[in-house]
Amino acid sequence: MYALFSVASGLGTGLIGFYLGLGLVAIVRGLTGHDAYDEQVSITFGYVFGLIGWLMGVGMWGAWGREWFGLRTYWRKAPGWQRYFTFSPDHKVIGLQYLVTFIIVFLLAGLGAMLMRWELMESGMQLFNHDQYNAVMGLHGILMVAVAVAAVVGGLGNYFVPLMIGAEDMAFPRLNALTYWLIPPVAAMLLSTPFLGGIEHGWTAYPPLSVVTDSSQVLFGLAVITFGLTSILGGLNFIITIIYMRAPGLTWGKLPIFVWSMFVTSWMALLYTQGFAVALLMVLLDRIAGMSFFNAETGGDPLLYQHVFWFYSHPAVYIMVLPGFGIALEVISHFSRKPLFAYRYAVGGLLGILGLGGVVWAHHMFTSGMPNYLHGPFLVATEAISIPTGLVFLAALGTIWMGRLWLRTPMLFGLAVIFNFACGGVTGIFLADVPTDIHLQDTYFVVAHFHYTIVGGEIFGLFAGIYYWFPKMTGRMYNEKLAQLHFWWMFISFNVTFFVMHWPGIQGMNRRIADYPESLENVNLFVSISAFLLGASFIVFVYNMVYSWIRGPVAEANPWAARTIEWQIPSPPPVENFPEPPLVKGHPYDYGVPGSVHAVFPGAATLPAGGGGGQ
Amino acid sequence: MRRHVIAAVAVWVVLTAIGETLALADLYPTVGSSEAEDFDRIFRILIVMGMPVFTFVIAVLFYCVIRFGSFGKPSEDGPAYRGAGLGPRVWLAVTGSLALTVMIFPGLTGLAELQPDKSGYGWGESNAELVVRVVGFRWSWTMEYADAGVTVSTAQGKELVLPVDTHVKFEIESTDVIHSFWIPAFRMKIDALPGRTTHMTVKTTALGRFEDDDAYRVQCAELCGLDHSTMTFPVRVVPRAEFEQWLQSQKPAATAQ
Amino acid sequence: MAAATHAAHAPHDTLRIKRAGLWLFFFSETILFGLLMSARFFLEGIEREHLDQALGVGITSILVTSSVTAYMAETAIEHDRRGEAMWWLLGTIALGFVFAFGVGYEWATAEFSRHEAFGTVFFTMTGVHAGHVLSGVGLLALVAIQLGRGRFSSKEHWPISGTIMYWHFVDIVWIFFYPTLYLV
Amino acid sequence: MGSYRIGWIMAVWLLVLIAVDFSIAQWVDHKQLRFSLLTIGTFAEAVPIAYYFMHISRVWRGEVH
Repeated sequence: MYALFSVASGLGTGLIGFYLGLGLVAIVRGLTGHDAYDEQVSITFGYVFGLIGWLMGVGMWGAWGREWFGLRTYWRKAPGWQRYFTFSPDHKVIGLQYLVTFIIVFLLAGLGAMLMRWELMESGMQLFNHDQYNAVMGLHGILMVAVAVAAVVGGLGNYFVPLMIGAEDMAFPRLNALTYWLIPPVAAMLLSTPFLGGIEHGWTAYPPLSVVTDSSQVLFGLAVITFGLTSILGGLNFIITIIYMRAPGLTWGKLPIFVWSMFVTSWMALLYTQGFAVALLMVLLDRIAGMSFFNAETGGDPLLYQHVFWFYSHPAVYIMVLPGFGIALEVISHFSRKPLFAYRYAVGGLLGILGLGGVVWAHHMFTSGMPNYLHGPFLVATEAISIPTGLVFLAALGTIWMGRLWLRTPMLFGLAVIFNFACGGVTGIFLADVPTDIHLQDTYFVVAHFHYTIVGGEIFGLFAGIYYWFPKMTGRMYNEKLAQLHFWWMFISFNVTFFVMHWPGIQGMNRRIADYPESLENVNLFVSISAFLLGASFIVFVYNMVYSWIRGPVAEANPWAARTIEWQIPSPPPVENFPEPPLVKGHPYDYGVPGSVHAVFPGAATLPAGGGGGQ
Repeated sequence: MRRHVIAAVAVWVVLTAIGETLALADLYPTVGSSEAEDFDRIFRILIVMGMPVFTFVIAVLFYCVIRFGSFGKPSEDGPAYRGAGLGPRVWLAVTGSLALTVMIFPGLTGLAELQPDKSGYGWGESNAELVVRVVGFRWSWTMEYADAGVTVSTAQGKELVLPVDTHVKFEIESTDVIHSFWIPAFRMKIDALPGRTTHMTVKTTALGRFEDDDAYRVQCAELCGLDHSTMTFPVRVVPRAEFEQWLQSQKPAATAQ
Repeated sequence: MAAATHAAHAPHDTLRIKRAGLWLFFFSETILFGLLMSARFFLEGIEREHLDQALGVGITSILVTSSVTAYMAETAIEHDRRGEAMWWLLGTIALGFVFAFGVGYEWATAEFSRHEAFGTVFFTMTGVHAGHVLSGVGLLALVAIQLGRGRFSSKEHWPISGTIMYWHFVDIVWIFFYPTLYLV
Repeated sequence: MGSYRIGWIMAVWLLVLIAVDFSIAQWVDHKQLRFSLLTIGTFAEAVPIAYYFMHISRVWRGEVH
């Protein structure tokens, strides 16, 4: 009831705002002697007003807007599960909102991938025509990018960063809620693009194609700009939280590695996300105002877009993969029962990626026709980024060496991140090297490579995190047998699919095509079948999660005997997180160090902080 | 400890040997130009260089999982190595020098061969013996043999004919959106941009034609909308004499238009 | 709400957190404006187009002066002089409007069209900036209304300080945009 | 610790610099030199605003009240 009311009032005010926008456009256009309705202009202004209306109606007016007018603020409170449908300031509620939303989006976008593989089973057109294929491909791309950017950061990051640093909430709880409630309009806009012709320009939206294509591009642009806002504001919130809200004693040298990875990721999001937004703003202005950023005939330049776009979109892959590294290292240390090896170097590696990440973007443009003198520097910078990445591998491999590896599902997923990224990293060298990239650019080799890094590095990390923290978030235990089945099924079919996919790329199959030469039919059939197996593995996951959340056995507070702060409180955590603020004494990963504790709760009896795995 | 190190190194060596053997496999499409030979060579070098790195990670992972792993809860904690000593510095030095090596060879050296001068784009000298002007449009190509005044496009026997053993320079433009001019058999590609001309040079080395081998095709490699996937153009590489004949045979048709 | 529950045992310096958060927001906006400036240099190099120089220097002086008046308003409220702060705030708002009208006049009389490259960057940069100016004027008006109702004091005036910081930031952006568009 | 005097000094400083920038633009013909001088002039305006008007140092020094 509460839930319904909250969302319904958001929808209502959103619609009012939308039509207000349409009306304003109609009035202005009418007065200046144009048609009252122009699809692109009206949608743009309608969307902006509708978005504000939606946010206000869904709860921002009561919790925030009133303050600007000197009125008393209030929150809509809802009991039980219904609180997940309200504008809630609790970072744990927001974390789960993000996580569930993006798993649903992940499954939808995965369904898109299945349809594409269906079409590509044989040469020639079977399931789709070219137009439909391009629409599905673009939608798969942008939805998966959104999942990769926000699922771990927004979901697990929101839930666990405050818990792991001993804070009672994020620094700006209202801002945090705002970032989540921007997501439903984004999803709605993207999912409605097929009704306006479908985005045929892929997720990269290169002009001039994106300027001359259907009006659905406007929906795409507005959605992505809004999503960028989410990413920036979320990143800002994380940075301030981690700098100012750490528990007493939690120095930078004792910060859990997952928190470090979120910190670095947040800087990336804050620094670079504007690139995508500005690039799409330029496309939008070219489209609705007839401006000339990319029209070569009137002084524009299509390469401008690529520079601005990749200025964000290369760092974006680190926004995607660093949280995966963070979770993997976190899990590997706890399940190896050993301190995280070379902790300082691992942190240095993350910071090194942050530093170098901003100066490598043009390696996506080696064949773009940009000036020749740019190739060398970007080649060097791109190869150099393998050095800080190597430090992450050092930490992982050094930790498992001589460890007491406990091979539960989170650990298996954590190790798989290292395995997959080793493959993705090595194939990256071929793409960083200009002479090989000239042939491989825009082929299935690239497709295989980035699926290895993003899916293999981040999505596997996401699953590691979900299984690892499932008992903490729900208070119940998942089914270990089904989880292991999911792991092996997903791991093997993933590797078969994408390892084989390198080969058609070398052979001359370019990406984003609905059809290909007949000589590549056999390998594509093989890839399609193993891709279907990969897709089917998520049925096991969804069943396990849903069933265990409702009916699973009640979990202990600390089933993994882990030392970090979030495991020292009840599962699921109480609304206020900690009955009293924790005091941090030692390193979070000091397994095997006698008498060491990470955090204590002064006043309460000192909790055994997970050390000495076997008590 | 020493026992484990020796065993893990043995696993690494075996895996590397297997990997390097597999890397010798012929993964590549037909070789049609000297650029393609260079590409295949550099690709192989990179596999040979990258394989030990890859197998090192795999070897350590598998060794640790099999020797140190258990499905039950471990009864004790592992040894508290912190990795603050010499180890990480050695690692940093090794990975650093590996990265530096790849940057210089085959990275920058290959790049220097690829771009002999500021405007040229393609291996080898850019003193082209034949210049072909390529215009990309949605969704096909026009090939213009500028010196001979011959134009080939969809209407007139759609085929890009090139003489063998010749430096060919392509001058590429686009009339609408961004396309990319790519011939898999030559392993070279460059985008076709509206508003500017890009260049690409290849030296053909082998005869071949699209009907026998689809690596001999121009393929648009930059998403350009609806019929992007079928924006192809057959290529035929013929002996020089035959090329001259073909060019002559095209001329009257071109002037008649 | 959660924050309020915990204020008792978590004495975080909330003002400092807000201030740092606002600075990070400015930082992020800097990248946005920086990219727009880069786009201008990418398309046009360091060539200058013909613009009304007198108008340019005029509106720049007005915006910079409004920054001074905004500073005076903040200083006044820090000394609990509400009436004086009110006058400075109203002055700032007025100068902001004059600036916006100046930009509007420049738009109306520009000799280039938005369909060509310089017009594109000029209208985009000034447009995005003017949007920030207008939202700044709106925020200043909101805090002025609350000031009129007697809400702020030397102890608690974060909304005034934050809004005025935003105003200064918008001013700094123009200090960079002005030479980029008019002088270079 | 806002002080009115800082405000008046800054007002003079900023308006003088705007005049200087304007003169550079009118009388320096060398493009690169003009660009460099304007860059310096711009930062000479922006940095004092950030320091004196926006109190950037309070981020690390804390509030003065």
